[in-house]
Amino acid sequence: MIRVQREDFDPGQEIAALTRGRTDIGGVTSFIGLVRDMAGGDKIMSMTLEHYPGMTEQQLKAIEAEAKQRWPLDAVLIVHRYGELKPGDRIVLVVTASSHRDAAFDACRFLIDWLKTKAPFWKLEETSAGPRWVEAKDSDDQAAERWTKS
Amino acid sequence: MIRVQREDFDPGQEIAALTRGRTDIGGVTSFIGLVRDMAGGDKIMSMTLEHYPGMTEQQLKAIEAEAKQRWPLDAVLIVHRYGELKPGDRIVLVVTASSHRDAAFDACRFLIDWLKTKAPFWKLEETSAGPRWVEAKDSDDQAAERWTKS
Amino acid sequence: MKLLYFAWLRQKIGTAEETLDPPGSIATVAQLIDWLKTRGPNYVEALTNTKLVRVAVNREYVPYDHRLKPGDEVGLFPPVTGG
Amino acid sequence: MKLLYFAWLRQKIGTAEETLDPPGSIATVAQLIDWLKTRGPNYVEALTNTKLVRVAVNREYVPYDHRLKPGDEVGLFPPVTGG
Repeated sequence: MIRVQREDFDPGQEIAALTRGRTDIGGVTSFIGLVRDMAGGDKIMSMTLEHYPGMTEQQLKAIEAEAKQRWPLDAVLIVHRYGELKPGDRIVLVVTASSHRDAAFDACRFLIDWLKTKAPFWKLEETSAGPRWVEAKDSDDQAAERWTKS
Repeated sequence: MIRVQREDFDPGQEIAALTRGRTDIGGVTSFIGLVRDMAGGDKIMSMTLEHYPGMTEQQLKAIEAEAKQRWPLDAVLIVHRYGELKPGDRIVLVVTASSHRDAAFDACRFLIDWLKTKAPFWKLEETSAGPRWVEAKDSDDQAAERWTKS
Repeated sequence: MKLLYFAWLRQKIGTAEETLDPPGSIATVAQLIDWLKTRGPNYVEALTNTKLVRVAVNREYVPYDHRLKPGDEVGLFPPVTGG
Repeated sequence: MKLLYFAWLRQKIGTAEETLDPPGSIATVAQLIDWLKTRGPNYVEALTNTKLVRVAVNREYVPYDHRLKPGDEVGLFPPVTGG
């Protein structure tokens, strides 16, 4: 399941909803991405996430389908926010459930790595040095790249 | 921080408490272990976790310290339950927070791998085929082993 | 043809969305980008460094040699930075 | 010396905890286990397959050649299965 929304989310409720009534799930891995207060030595006042409505959902669904095909997953959830966020705010939640904890961990990491390089979001930071668009990181490309080797 | 308790925990509240008021944390990885309803083809009615009070806390603290030494972590939480649990119940929660998502993922996985082979807990399953003690898995030893190579 | 621009590409071009009718000789994404650059210095500034310009056609990533069809929705944007 | 037994070791021995005073010749964990097995068939059943017997002294894992001191707390238990 994927969701793209302006509103905040409650990780505990999301995880609970995903596993409610299920007694066949052995492990749930989750990742929460948060807005940091510093970037490149400058203080961040706020961050605005722009996205490509329609394409975002399509890409996230494709990434979810890819993960389900690669690993034995009982459930997957991706929630990604857009709009203006403050330091400490939640940006993204990825949850994977599996009877195998290695699968849950690998799939969760794959999903966050891939969405960082494929989901059409762009971050505009309001910093103490003025506004600026966050640049894509080589390290994110490399992180995504490792999933294409196997 | 580590806790060993009979009571259930709320993963969302635990994660929120760990990051509350913090704006320097970029990513939070968590793992929740749950009681499954089947094991080795038999239905599980309940599972009772026995532990070695005192030693458990000491081992978990040592594992937490090891993770903090290996990775740049902003926060760590391990909560492990004991007593009688039912299928679908939460057993264990591991949360790691870091400004680097690779560190958060690696440390979380390390912690769950290590506590599975080092924390003095034993599981007694009540199954459709009678009660039985869960046997340690070679795969868990191998999972823990991978952290000793680097 | 519907064109959508995002992030600093949108800011440099000065619009988020426009409907254009490129000449029939424009067959590929690369040709479309070259043609857009003839439309003004704002397009030139946004599109000159093609290493920083990603393209989606009908919401799927495509390479620069992708062939366009009438009625395509074309999104142009910098490398993504979500997550 | 305080001895603690857990899981099926506890069940087989029939007690969770006991305070024993092994003879002075018992210096190591391995010797302690051999001596315990002289105390009855329940100990023999619990302790014969030492591949399945883990030992902690004062709540830290120790190898079988670990030397014991008076007043040690010795925990004997099967391989752990938490998490």
